[in-house]
Amino acid sequence: MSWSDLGTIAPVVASVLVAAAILIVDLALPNRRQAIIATALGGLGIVAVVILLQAGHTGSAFGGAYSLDNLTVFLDMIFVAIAALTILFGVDYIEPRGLPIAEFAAILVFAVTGAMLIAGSTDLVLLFVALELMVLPGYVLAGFARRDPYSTEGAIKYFLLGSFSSAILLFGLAYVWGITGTTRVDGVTAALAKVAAGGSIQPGLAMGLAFMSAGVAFKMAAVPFHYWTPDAYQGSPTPITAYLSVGPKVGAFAIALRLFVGALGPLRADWLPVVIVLAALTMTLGNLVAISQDNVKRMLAYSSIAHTGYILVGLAAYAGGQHSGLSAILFYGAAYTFMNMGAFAVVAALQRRPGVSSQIATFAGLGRRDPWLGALMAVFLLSLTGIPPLAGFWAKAYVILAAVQAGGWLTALAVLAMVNAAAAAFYYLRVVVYMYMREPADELRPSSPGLLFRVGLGVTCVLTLVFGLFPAIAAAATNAAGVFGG
Amino acid sequence: MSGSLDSYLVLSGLLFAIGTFGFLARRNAISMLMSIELMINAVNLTVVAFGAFVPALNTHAAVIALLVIAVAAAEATIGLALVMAIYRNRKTPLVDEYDSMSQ
Amino acid sequence: MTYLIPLIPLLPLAGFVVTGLLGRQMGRESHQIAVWAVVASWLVAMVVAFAALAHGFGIGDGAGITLWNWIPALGFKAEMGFYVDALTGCLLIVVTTIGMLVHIYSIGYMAHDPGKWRFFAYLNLFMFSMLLLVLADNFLLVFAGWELVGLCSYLLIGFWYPRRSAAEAAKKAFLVNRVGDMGFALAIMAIWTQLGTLNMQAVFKLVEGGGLSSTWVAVVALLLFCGAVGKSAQFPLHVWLPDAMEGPTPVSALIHAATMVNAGVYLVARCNPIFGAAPGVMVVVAAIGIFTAILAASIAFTQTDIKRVLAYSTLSQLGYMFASLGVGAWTAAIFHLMSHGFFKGLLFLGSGSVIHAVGDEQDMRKMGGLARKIPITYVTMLIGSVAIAGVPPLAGFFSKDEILGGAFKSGFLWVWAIGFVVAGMTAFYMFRLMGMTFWGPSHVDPEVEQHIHESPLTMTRPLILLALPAVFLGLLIGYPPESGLLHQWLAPVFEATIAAGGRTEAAYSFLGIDGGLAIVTTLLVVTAIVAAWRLFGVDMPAIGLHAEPRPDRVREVSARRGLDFLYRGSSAKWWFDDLNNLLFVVWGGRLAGAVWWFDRVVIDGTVNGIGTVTTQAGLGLRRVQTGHVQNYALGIAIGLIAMAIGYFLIAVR
Amino acid sequence: MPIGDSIPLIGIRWDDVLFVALAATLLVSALLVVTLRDIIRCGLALIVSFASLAGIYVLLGNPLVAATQVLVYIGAISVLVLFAIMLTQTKNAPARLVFQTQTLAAAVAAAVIAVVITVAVLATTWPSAGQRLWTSTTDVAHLLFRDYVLPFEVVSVLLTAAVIGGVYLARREISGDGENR
Amino acid sequence: MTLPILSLITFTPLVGVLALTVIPSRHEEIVRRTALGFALVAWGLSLLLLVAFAFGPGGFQFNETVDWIPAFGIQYKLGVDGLSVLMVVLTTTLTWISILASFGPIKERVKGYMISFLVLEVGMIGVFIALDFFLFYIFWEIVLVPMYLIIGIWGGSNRIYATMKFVLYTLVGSLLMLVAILATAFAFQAGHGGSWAGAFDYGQLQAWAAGGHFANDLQILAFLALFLAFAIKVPMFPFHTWLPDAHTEAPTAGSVILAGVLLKLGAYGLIRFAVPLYPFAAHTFAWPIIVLSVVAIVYGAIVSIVQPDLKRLVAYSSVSHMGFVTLGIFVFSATALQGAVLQMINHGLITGGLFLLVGMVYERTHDRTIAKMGGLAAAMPIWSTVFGFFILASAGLPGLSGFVGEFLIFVGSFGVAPVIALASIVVMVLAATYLLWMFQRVAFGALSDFLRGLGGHLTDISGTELVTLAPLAIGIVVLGLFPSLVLDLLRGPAQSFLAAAGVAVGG
Repeated sequence: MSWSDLGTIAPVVASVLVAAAILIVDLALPNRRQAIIATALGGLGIVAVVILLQAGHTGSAFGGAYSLDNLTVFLDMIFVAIAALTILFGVDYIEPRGLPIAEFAAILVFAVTGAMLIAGSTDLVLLFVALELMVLPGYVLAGFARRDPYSTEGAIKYFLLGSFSSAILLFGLAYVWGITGTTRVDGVTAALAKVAAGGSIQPGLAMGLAFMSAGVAFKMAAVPFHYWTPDAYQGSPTPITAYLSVGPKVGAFAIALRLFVGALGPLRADWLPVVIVLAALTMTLGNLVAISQDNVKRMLAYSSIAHTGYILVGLAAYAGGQHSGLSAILFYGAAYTFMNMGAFAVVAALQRRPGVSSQIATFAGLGRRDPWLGALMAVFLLSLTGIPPLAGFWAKAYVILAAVQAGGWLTALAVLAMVNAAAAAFYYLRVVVYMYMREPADELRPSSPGLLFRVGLGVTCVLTLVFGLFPAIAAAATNAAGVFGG
Repeated sequence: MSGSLDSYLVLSGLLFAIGTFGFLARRNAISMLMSIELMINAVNLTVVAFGAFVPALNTHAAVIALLVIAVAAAEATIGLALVMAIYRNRKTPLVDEYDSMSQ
Repeated sequence: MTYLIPLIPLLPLAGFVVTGLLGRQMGRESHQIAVWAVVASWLVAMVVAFAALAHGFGIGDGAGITLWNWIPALGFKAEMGFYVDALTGCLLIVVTTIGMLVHIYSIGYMAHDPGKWRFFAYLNLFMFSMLLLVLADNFLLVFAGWELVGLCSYLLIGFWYPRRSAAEAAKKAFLVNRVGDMGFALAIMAIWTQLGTLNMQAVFKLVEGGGLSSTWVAVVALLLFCGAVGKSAQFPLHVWLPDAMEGPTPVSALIHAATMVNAGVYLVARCNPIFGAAPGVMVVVAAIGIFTAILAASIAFTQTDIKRVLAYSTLSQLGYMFASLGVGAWTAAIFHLMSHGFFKGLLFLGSGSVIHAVGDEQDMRKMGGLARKIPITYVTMLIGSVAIAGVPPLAGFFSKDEILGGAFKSGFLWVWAIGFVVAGMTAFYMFRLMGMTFWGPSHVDPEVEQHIHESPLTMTRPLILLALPAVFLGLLIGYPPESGLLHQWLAPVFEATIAAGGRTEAAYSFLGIDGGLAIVTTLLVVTAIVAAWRLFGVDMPAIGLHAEPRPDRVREVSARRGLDFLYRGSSAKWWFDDLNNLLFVVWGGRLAGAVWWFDRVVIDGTVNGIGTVTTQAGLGLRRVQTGHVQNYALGIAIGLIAMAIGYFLIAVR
Repeated sequence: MPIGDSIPLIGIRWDDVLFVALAATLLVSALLVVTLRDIIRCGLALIVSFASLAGIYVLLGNPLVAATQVLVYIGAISVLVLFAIMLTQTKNAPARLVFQTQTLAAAVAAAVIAVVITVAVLATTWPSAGQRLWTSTTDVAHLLFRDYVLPFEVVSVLLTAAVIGGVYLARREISGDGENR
Repeated sequence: MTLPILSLITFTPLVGVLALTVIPSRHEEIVRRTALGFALVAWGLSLLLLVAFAFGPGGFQFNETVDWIPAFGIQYKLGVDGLSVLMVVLTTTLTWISILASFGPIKERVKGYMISFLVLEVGMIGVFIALDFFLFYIFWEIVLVPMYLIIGIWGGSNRIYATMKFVLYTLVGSLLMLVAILATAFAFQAGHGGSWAGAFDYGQLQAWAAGGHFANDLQILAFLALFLAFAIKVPMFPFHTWLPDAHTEAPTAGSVILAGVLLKLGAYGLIRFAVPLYPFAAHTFAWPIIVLSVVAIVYGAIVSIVQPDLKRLVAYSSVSHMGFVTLGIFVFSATALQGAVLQMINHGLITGGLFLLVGMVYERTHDRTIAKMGGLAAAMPIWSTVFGFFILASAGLPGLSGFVGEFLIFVGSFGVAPVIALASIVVMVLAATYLLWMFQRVAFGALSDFLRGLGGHLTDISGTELVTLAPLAIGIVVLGLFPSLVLDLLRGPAQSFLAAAGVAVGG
């Protein structure tokens, strides 16, 4: 370890310090929520600055366990943004329910620290440990409303299944390690390149890959490893659902990028069929079940499963030989982050007063009751549907472009994705129908969210629009970030 | 027998399977937690076995095993805390009674 | 002179526009502009017509004027242009003269109708359309006029739109016409694709030069004839014309007797080079024509509505004309067209006067003995009846005689034979009409009877004016037979076709076959008239004729075995309306209903079915999400096993 | 110590005997963990299996891991588990029905997984040295603080986070409505 | 630098949207007038475009090109040929008419409505002038949302079903089209050594297609995807069932735009993209499409006959009329193509007018059931006269524009195969049947009990309403007598269409 190593992982260090600072402020200044929020947001701002200072630089630290490249910077920025947005949305929700903000913010920052570590990990052990750092606080967050039976139920389901899958993933990692003889990604790549050249995969390696794939598929909520998603999302406090729907998911795709694209890259022709099947199953099941949901949170949970499927199309395109699939994944991840968080945030805004359900009936007449909130929700939903010129459209377009370029089975997959997207319009637009085309059952007062909340909504909305109107800007970043590893 | 990597790996595999069975079959949250511990121990056994037989992995195996044990401890902490929390709400540790959200 | 031609249709068009837009505001005087527009048009038309006749314009050397390039598409061209030759001239005379008289007549007839302005606007529009049809120099423009006269017919039949039957009849007329129009439209397409032009003179030149294969000539001729059949109400598209009598009587006179229904005859005559080159089709034309003639005459026997009798009579006479065209007696057909236009116009206007007099009653069984009460109407109608019956030397005699003679001499003996019978039938039913209406005891409602009065001068003057040509036209232009004025006029139009047909017209021989036929026919006509007198009565003190009607005898005759079927068939119009009703209204309606069912249940059902299946699949799949965490874990375990097997398969690949 | 490598007369190696004994203990106790009716006994069986696993680690020449196993698993985790059991066992808790309705399916799935692993292991040629190697604790320490220092630090953060989260979740609330935050 | 008139036309309504967002929604009258004002400005600009457009030469004029996403060669590229100009003018005309026609009927959420309409106009104009395949797609999708809202918020009782059906149907097609667009661009890119430059540029794609460089199997798949998208929009049998529902439930102005412009988007797409870019596939599928078109023509007419609802009847008649358009496109004849475009315009004018007229009755009676009507000729004489006029135009009366378009298609297809004309010409009778029968039941006869019950509400049409109808009626008459106004503009586009479509024939 050296100072330069510390410089390379500076964002992570800064992030840990932010978490510590929050806890210290909480101890030093009890009952001063503004101070805690200011610390959290200010700290995240500093972290962002630190990340941006790294932009353009590359390097590795700790003997190659951690590498700094454009991908790291890009993902780190997304994670910081996720954390900041979650705090912006969370305060207004957490407070009325008498839950502690400091713990909320600190645990969240810990989780995001894990995610940021994943982004830079080029070592299997670090990857696993970082993953655990990301998901363990996630379990706590899911159960954060600990007096709420739904929250704790969702959390324990999430936890049990998550640990189960962690064990599976770990088992797979152990075998890959045992066969390749190294934990470093580049070492694994080198070893597997020999395997790929030699042409035969040992059964032990195949089993390891299978366990590993299953574990990663679980984290990204791909079918048939998705079961935890609806219950965990529905049970969690809504702003935390917003976080869970993007943070761990983008994190899981970061693992996929580092692990499958990085380490397992030489074997990509072998895991391609698996990804194709997963993608097809995931988007189809996600959409089909989402159609029949009456609870918006749960519907969005299934929709997030479907989006996993679309992102997997990008991964498949990469495996099919199109490097542009990687930037497509990143673009999708970024676009998805903002539009999906925005959508959950609107749900959270409605649920600001305790006791308001996330049933679709709650949205009846929202467009008239609260025009701004309605319009924002419409923007997010249309973006999720994939209507231009919004972020979601370009996200889909890039993924599809990559898949079409790859050709063969992937073209069929692209067509399936588009058919799915059309079916998805049904349930997204159903919410719009309720907002604009139905009268509310009982007149709810406009829920005028607080300033922070509005800032958060504004940011997500503006980003959704900017990504849509000027995709070239974001695409430049994703293209750069898509080149990593080797 | 004890000098063959295979026997340890098979042993760990059996342990993993037993853990899986417990996780799938037991109703009690703590039982499931214990099953997961069995599975993680199976992984550790694998790691240590690899270390014991593959020279290049020898030292690494111990480090990895230690880290895994630590992670497992953290996981157990969270898990047991969650069990306590939900027990307070539901007054039962039986997981199959936690089904207020489904479909 | 050519610059005058566009004025002929444009004057009525201007009248239509002005009357249509301002008529409502003009109130009682709303007819003025319309009538004057037609009078002006008539004046111009007369100048143009006589110029054309005097110059003897024939194919290709008529007076033409092109206004603008109407449809200048890539690969298609149709111009807005007019062309006048002798045939046009004849038609112009008939159309504008009768049109003008009907306009004048309508001033009185429609005086008290609140929709008078509308009526005159429509009449003007009709004049424009009819003149467009007659004057057009290309097929597409003819078609335009063709459709527009159909529209006017629709508007005028349905003029009293609150009356359900009027609205029905109007629609029926339009639709049946459109069936024929399909053929016309296809003919135009065929002409364009085969010849690359639609200019009629150019087409005729090309056809005469053999530019069209015999198959295509036949196809084009047949398709054109389809259009003619629709417009001129020939079998099997004859069903609309009797119903068209729902319109005001001047309309019946103008459109449904004297002008529009002649359009089909005009079209065939105009296209004589095409038809002349398709002898097979000519036989069809003759057959359809003569069949319609006898069919309609047989129905006219038993109808009791005065206008319907005249309508069937019109059908019958139009059948004559087609028969004449079919046998190659072109000039005779035009001759009959002209004379029929005048006397049938006269008869219709007369019947309008009668209806007017008896308080809008059209059932002849509720008339009788009107001769003395409305003398001018009576006398003019009598002249008309004699003319149509074919009694020499009135107009009808000459024209009909030429047709029958033409058929006989060109070897179409069967046409002649049927035509001969129809001549007798015509005389019979016309005098049946006269008897039931004007002679014998009155059956008029006593209350109405007190108010019976002769029509105003605006109505009777046209009757008198029309009676003159009904009497003298034959002598004027049809004598001597087959070489009279009309023949000289029209010779340039038809001579080429006749020559191409290989038949030179034998000179008319008074003492030969022609005279013999005329005498035989006249004898038959007279016999039929007398028979009608015996059955339906007559009362002409001036020449000492008197016979009481014998309704008992009529009943007895019509009840005879063999005849009772004919009687029932005739009065039921040979069930054509019922057949049409069954075919098109009942079965057609069912078909449309079935198609709609298909649309809702099968096509839309499939669409909704996909939606339902999707939703159901979603509902089914969501059951997997049981809420029990161990179920989820089992699912994951199974997924894990599947994935392991998958990777094994990949590994051993 | 002058004890032979193998049992006299029978010729079976001592460490084989030891391995079989430990492995049998491990599997049996693990099976008891997942099958016993009384959850406290399950916990105790878990301790036994942990202990036998530690024995195997020793057999594999890795006493450091074995020691950690004893300290962390038996010393900390198992005790934690037992406490949790005690806390969540109400007197009238249903003692019957320890198993899910899907026990049979679970057994089949577990058996298939066992077969999959076994087959894969046996069918694979491992880069094995063919003999057990002794792990030097010093080397482990060096490696841990050289190559693995970042994961090590991360694990410490992880434990911190876990403790904070665990405390938050498990903390008994002061009053009915908890803190006034 | 020349005036970017195309961008001006396209984004004038967008400026209007921004202006509307500033105006508080309680000032409904100001909102209405502002929207109308901007629509009229766009209209004026489009007329200016028509005047400035150079007749004669083929190719695109007023081109504007700005790089948008250079990484993929996606451009903001606009340009018009005669076809586009006509469609733009049709769009701007119908838009202001629709907005004006909504003054009375739309009383709720006026601001949102007007915003939707102006956004809709942006999308529609954009579709017609985009010369970048991707930009075209974007505008294509933009159209969807405002229409979805217009039907869904201001529509009739079953509006939600209708609007969802409309959106899902359209999306299924358009998303597959996206795949096809990307596949095409990729094929182009692969053929240019991996350079994306021009991969979405219409001109370059077309030139590449003209060179026969697109592989046949790509053509087949891409064409099918595009065809599905466009066929749904047109709509062609059997993808038409969204149309009756959408029309029936949409507010009057929505129906006008839907029939007047939205259906044209599909036909335009076929002419501009589907055929010229994939000539081989277009020829391969020409006959099946011709058959479908003829089926649509006849089928739509037959189903129209038995419709009990006025709007539904007009909607099904659209299926029949638009069948002519697809027929005209796929017989690959200059005559028929010109007829098809003329028919597109005619259909916009005529059916737009019919929907306006039906809407006027609905405003007064709150009912559209034909069976409840009767005797309107006496109660609303001017309305009935105008209605009759539009009905006759729809029935293809010579002298009015509908006739010319249909006839050109007939002639063109007769030249290709007489059997097509023979099969489809029955519509002359069928159209007259459903139109006149409907007219008879609505206008003729005695005033129905239902209408009598309305008493004084049954007023004849107002001056404003007449203003909305007048331009359409004038257009119908003028184009009927002087179709050359349109046909001359179409010479170039028709020739280049045939040249592009002829590639596969030549080799």
